Amino acid sequence: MTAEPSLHPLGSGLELVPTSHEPQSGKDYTSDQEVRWCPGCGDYAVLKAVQSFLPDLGLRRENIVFVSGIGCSSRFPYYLDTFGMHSIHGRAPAIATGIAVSRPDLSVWVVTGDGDALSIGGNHLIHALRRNVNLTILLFNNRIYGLTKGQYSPTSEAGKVTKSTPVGSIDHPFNPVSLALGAEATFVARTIDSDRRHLTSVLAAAAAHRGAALVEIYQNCPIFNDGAFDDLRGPASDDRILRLEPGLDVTVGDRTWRHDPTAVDPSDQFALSRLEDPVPVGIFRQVERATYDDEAREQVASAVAASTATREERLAGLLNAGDTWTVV
Amino acid sequence: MTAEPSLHPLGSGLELVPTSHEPQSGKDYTSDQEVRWCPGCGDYAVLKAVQSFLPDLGLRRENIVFVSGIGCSSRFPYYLDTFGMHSIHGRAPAIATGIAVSRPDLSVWVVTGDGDALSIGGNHLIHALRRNVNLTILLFNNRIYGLTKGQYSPTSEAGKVTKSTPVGSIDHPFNPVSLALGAEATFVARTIDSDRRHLTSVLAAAAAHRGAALVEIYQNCPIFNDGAFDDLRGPASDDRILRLEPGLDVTVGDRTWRHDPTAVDPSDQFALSRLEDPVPVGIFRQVERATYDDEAREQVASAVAASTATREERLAGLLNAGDTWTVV
Amino acid sequence: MPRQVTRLDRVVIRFAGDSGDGMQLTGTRFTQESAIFGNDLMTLPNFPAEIRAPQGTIPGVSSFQIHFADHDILTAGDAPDVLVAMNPAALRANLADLPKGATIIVDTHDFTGRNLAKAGYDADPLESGELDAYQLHRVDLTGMTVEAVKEFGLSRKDAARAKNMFALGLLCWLYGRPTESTIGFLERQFARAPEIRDANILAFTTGWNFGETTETFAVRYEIAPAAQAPGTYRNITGNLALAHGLVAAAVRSGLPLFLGSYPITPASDILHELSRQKVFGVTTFQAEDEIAGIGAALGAAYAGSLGVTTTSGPGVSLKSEAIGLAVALELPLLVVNVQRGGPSTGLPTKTEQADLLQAMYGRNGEAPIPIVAPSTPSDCFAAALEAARIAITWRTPVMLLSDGYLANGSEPWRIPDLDDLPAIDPGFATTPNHTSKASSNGADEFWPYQRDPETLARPWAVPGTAGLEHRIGGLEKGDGHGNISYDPANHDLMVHTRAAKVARIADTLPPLTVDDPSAARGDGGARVLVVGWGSTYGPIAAGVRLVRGAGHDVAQVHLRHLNPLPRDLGEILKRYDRVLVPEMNLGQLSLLLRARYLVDAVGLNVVRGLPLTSGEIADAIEELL
Amino acid sequence: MPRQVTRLDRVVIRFAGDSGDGMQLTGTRFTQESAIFGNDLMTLPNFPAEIRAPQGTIPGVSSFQIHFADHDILTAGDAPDVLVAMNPAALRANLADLPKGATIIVDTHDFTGRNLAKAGYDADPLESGELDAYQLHRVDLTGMTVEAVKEFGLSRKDAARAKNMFALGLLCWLYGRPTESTIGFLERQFARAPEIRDANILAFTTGWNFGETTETFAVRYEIAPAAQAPGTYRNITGNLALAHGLVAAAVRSGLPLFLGSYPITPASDILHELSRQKVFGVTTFQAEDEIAGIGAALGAAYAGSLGVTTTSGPGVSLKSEAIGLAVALELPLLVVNVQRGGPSTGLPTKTEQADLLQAMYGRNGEAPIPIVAPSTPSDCFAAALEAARIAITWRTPVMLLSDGYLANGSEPWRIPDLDDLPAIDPGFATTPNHTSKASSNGADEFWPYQRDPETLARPWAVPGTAGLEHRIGGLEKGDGHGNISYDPANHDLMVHTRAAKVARIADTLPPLTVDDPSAARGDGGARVLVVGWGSTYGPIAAGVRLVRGAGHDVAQVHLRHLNPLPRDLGEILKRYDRVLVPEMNLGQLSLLLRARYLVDAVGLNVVRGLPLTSGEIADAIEELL
Ligand SMILES: Cc1ncc(C[n+]2csc(CCOP(=O)(O)OP(=O)(O)O)c2C)c(N)n1
Ligand SMILES: Cc1ncc(C[n+]2csc(CCOP(=O)(O)OP(=O)(O)O)c2C)c(N)n1
Ligand code: SF4
Ligand code: SF4
Ligand SMILES: [Mg+2]
Ligand SMILES: [Mg+2]
Repeated sequence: MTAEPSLHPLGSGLELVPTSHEPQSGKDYTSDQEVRWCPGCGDYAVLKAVQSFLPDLGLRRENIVFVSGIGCSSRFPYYLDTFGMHSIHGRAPAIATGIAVSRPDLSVWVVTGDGDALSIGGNHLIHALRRNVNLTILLFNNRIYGLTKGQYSPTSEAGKVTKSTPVGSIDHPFNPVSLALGAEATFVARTIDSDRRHLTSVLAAAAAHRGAALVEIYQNCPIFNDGAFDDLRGPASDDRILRLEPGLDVTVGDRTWRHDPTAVDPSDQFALSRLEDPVPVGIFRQVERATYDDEAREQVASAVAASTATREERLAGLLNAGDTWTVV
Repeated sequence: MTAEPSLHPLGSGLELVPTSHEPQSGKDYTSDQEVRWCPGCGDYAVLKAVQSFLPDLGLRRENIVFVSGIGCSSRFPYYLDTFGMHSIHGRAPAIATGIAVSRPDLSVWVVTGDGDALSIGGNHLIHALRRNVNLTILLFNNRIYGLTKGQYSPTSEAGKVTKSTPVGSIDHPFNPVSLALGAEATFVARTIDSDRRHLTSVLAAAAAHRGAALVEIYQNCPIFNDGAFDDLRGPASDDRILRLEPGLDVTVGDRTWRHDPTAVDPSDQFALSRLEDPVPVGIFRQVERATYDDEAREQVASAVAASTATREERLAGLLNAGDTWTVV
Repeated sequence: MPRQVTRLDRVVIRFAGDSGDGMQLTGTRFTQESAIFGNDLMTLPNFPAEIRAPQGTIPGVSSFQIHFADHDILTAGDAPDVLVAMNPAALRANLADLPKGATIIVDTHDFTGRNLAKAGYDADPLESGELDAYQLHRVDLTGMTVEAVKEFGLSRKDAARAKNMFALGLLCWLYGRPTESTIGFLERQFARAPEIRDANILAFTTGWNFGETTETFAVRYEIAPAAQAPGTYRNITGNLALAHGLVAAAVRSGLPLFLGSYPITPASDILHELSRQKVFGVTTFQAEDEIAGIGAALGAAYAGSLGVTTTSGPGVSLKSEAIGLAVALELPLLVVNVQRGGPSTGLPTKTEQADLLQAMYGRNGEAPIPIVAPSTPSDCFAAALEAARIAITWRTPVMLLSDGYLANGSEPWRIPDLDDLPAIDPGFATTPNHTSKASSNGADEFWPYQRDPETLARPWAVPGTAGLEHRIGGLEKGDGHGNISYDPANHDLMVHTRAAKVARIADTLPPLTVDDPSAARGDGGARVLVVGWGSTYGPIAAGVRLVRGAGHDVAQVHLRHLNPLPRDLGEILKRYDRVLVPEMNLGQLSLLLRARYLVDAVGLNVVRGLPLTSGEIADAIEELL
Repeated sequence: MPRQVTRLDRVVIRFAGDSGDGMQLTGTRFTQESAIFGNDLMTLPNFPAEIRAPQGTIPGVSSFQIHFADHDILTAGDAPDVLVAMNPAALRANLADLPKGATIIVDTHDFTGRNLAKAGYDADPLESGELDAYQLHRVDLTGMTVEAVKEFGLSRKDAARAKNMFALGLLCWLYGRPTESTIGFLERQFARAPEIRDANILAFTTGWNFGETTETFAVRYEIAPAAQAPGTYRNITGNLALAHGLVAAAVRSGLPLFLGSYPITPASDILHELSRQKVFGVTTFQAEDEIAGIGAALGAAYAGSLGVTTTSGPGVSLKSEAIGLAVALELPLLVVNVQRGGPSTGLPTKTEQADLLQAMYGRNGEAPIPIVAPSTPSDCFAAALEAARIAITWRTPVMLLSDGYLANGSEPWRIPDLDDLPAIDPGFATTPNHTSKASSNGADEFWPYQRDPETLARPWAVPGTAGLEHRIGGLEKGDGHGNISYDPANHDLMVHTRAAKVARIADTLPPLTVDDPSAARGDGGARVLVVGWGSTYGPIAAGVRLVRGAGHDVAQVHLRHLNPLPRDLGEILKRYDRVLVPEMNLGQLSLLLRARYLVDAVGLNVVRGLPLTSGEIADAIEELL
């Protein structure tokens, strides 16, 4: 099934969110709660990046909501001075869907981990993607369960020795980008905790996307999976990383093509997602498609518009519908 | 991430299942329970096909287990005279995983519907596929919830009017084949209820596959979604259907290649899965990769083999391990 | 032909046929006509879990029972006076429920060898004499229908499908029902298929005429209208009343309604109905599973909607963890459980009330939630409003416990005046509520867990409210400020506070109404009290009437609030020597009453997937007298 | 230097420091040495939910308490006699728990301005006089450690990390602990990092020598070994004992063990431990979520394994629907709930026993399951075996209710003789069990729901058994043959039968042991009975001792089986005037006892995330005397 062209031109992911007239700084987005990750945790870098990036959006702070599941990364909302919910394991995409569908004036973010999003929450994630709910989803992939102290996750490499796999894991891992593309996602990107510039640019594009935007963030867990992405860091990593840009010529196997994240057919983007050496980072896919929440609101709005009665009058009409009789 | 070559050559999906010396017929696989689908339901055709096909496997009937979830299609196990479990909604892949991992001598089948497998059970399905558990999964896709009387499903087309979508569905549907390929599946095929020959040949390949084999079966629901696949039936359908065969030249957009279900990189297979006109049926992907259950048993077996003690002696050793002291 | 007319005060008719025979429609139309005629009535549909179980078999039988009367009635009837059986299986499946002497009308057309065998008959019961104790009417309904409609050139199959309308027409004649509404209905229903429309109308009128012109039926019956309070009425099922109640709650609270749901029998119709009410600003989200359904509803509640999730028992099991989160978050949320037969998948299309203790205790940790249960189909409307009032006022998830009988059963409902409906005030927080040490001029901070001193409810501060940014979650929160707290004393305080909050709802409950005519006499009177909840109301009240009719005193009280229990219940229980608790479970309310009040409540516990009968309740009462 | 030696009968020491300071290891080693020395002991670890909460803060404090004695003891101690505080936060977080006069040993190194501020101190408590009521020992543990190990050329940070071993050495000297086992442990633990190994060993011995050579501590203490029954002992935590019990059940039943689990605190260690026991034919499957975990375990059980799933409260919520399926399928399955603070995510690392009613009622429909609860860490072994015996014999899911305190607490365990462990017979069905009408020579059909007349258990017929092919599922099944049945009377029968099956387990339970020394006196004796379950055993027994020590009579009975309740419990309750039920919940066992026996049980309900104290229990008893 190829993605259909969008039914009507979509706007920005944030176009219905009220903007702020006050200048903002990262400090405005910093809550009074002490940050409680381990020293050296990659989550710090992402938090800092998000705190400095949010002011650029120019939104009213009270119209931003961060929803998370459970995991180290899911502590994220506590540290941002916006509205936030630290929910239950794996369910953040579902909860965020309710928020996004019921409130077009909110910028809704989901913060999740590789266990939260891909293990217990895998189904909610793929359904949010296919429905294209207007959410920005940050998936902190440290390839381990951090909070529960180091069991392998659905992105851990086969053979990994962890607390629950003393002689090595035998699970073939998910590739989150491939999975998302297979699940009809309209925006899929990958970035890395340590590269603030890249991270910020991907976040900017994700936030601007109208629809579900999945950003996989490679994140180091120094305690339980230290160095998982070390070869993708620093200058020496240049030949291990492929920085995707629209128009870049990319070669996989014996085929070369020009990378087009806006291509409606995701096949080439999928082919890129299978690359392991070098590892592509950047935006794989960024296409327009009607969002679930816009359409849901549109259905409601047109029903409401079709009636001139007050809500009370309509209620009286509803209760008195069908075959009635009157006793006097 | 490209699928790795298998760690050791894999055998057939059924090689550890004892075979029968008695000649079998479809009647042997027919239970004494009355079949209770609606007249004309596509499930009848699939049941007949399976009942006539099972004898060809030559297995001992008592070593076959059918596990299903909930839905019209999930009544399937009641009608087969094998071991069977009609479980709860969406969970059949998880239950079947426990059966397959603990018992190499069983041929384990999962019967599920588009709601059961892709809505409530989506996560278990994609995890069974990535783990490559030795299961044959029959996904009856009628693009509707039959048993609950006609709500749209994750495979219903956008705009569909159903009991729960009186002004049309706004969900973008899953393509089960794309989703499976994104979820690291090793065997993915599609067939249709009315084409007994094609159905049987796909089932044969799926059963022979060692690992998780997903077979999407287009199935007509005459009551709530009649005719959903009518244009893929009968002689007139020839130009609407693309019958995949290994080595067939296939063209998508401006690219033509030779279809190779055994290609380790699933990208071309994925590209095929996006085709909507014609609709490809047949085997998209069929590659070897170590199965979760074989490896799990291998880890246990080598631990057991490394010890010469009896189980009782080992237990005494376990209980007496660590720092002990004796009071006399 | 002039016919003898016999006056009756009440009749119970059961229409039974194959799943494909349209018995539910037939029953619903007969009901509608009786309602318009002015009888009091109650109905009980009963259908298989399969969409179309194999034709002609016992499991494929679908039935619809209606009890209608010239006085107010309380149940759909213990046993039918009349059985309309469209095939051998329908006869066989229902015969055991008929008292001797009852009337049986059979469609003879299907009494062929093959069909008799399918139904498990060795011999034709119409001939074997085994129906001698009944008043048997053999009518070739199918044959006459096909004959009547042949002018329209329908296929034989299509023609035969109108036989249910023939049967309906005949019964309408027999019981003097008005026919206009059914003809109007058929005109609307089949507006786009004129032949089918006309065939059905003709079958219906032919059935009526058959009664009028032949001599098969020697007597017609008349059941006078029941005295009803003035007002406008409609016949309504529980699921529809519940959906209307939810819409009314949204209107009366001024909130948008957000339903997150996953289809499941027998709750799906609430989703279907609400998906048609977009004009009220209702959003329905058919989720990927029950967890996502409640998750989205909770998200919408957080964002300021009236969040609702509808399901049945297996779905509640899946939602338990998220209900616990709602308890911790202290957000308004309605969880509607239309109970069905359990455990596990159980009996999806049958009724039961075995999820009460799950509603009370089915979550990890101390996670108390209020529970409200409607007692009749139409009462689902008011119960939904009451559940919404509690959820919004106390910022808490509330369980609304309906069941399969209420869901599909129907009765006349006096449509309320909008002004009589309670107004519900969401009372959103709009300003800071706490004064920091640093502040010199009034509240300057927002504390999400600073409570209303009266209700103990916390503020509902929705995103978009400047200055009220805050974070909440499922970890234990510090009293007041709501930040994560691992402090032992705080946890003890919060656990006790959450319990106290729910307990305080009892302060706002009206006194219970004890139905005890003997109490006024002042001579001691009734010694036995019957306590019930939910859909057993009708059977219990009918059973109590039977006992009173036999000259004994007995009292009845029915609970709408299961948690918290009403404040006056303990005192009421003490007034009686014996307490009987009839339930369609193994004694769940009994357990709560025994534990709370140390009263030796006796259970009548029958778990058949069907409503209790007034007869068995009367027997149980009499044993205690 | 010769030192005065004081003899004590018991001491409670709490080691407290930052999460990164290795307090759990320090406490464990001290425990091990005390065990080997022969003291009776119990331990209580306490750590934050964060992996590493911010260094130096109150939320980052991790502690380990050990109570050791020359006689048998029952709890980890209400209040520490000695606090070892590695930084200001550790001091501040624990001070409130210390009785006046207690000993405090602080590492002065971290009492700097910044660290004091992080802990919320305005002034240095070591100087401010606020510790005057305590025996304060200021020791620069870190400084001395760094100094001692400098020869190994470690970084300052690595060197400083050995300070916990210095502290351990010092305490070992102070309480005359044997040191060999710790040195041996360090040798094994750091075998691959010789500098670290040697630095730790040196820090440990330097700490010991510091006590021996300086005059900081004027007194050494001696706690004589406790009299213990002959046997081989080891110190064991509840999670480890539980895992061993599961392995033992597999060995004694001859079944392979299949664990389907999803990690969750505080249950994950059972998964970790079992994943290391492949040599027993144990398969561990880390599933994608809790539902898949139990699903796979149920599948494995169907296929003939001992199926187990381990989790904590939130996971049980998610598993409810699948437990209901297991009830309907009537297959053996162990569901282990290591309870933690709730509701919702609650307090993941704290203990609680608020999931009892969830275990009883947390499923849709009438879905009774047996419940077994261990009472001490080492008792988890026997309780796991008992749960397996019940599951296998009655073909039923069983809930094993441990909790966070049992899971991580430890005590000496007398290792049982294998021959003393119960043998469990899976008794697989191998042949047809029913005679069809057609058969003339014996059973020729297999009926999966034909029950054992004594236990009411159904046959366990695993795939691969020729002639026993059958289908089961979650829909209601016909009695005996097990085919789908919608028959009302059958459903009532099955609901009652499933309940009766679980009730019958009580026939095989041994009589309860009532601890009531006064009963023998025959003069009436105790009037108050204390009833408990699970991990409150120790605190209750200790509280009872306190009351008896004060000269009063009181009786105690502790329940291992919560469902069904033992047959003799009702009669026992009747013997006493007052019944006290202390629980770490709002009165869950109380509710069951009140409902079942109409006894006016009084609850002591404290929900702090910590074990009850013997002191508060003694107070509650004395109020009832
Ligand atoms: C229902 C439920 N199951 C299990 C847990 C335990 N748990 C908490 S976080 C987590 C996994 C965390 O892994 P990930 O999402 O990768 O986050 P990380 O800690 O690595 O950032 C688990 C298993 C839980 N809190 N709730
Ligand atoms: C936990 C739970 N939720 C919901 C249901 C209701 N339910 C039963 S089958 C079904 C969907 C069936 O659709 P599908 O899987 O496509 O099967 P079909 O009937 O179309 O063959 C639903 C929603 C249930 N039985 N259990
Ligand atoms: S455990 Fe790992 S992911 Fe979690 S806070 Fe520590 S470093 Fe970060
Ligand atoms: S409802 Fe549809 S899918 Fe279900 S049995 Fe009937 S025809 Fe088949
Ligand atoms: Mg992670
Ligand atoms: Mg379907």
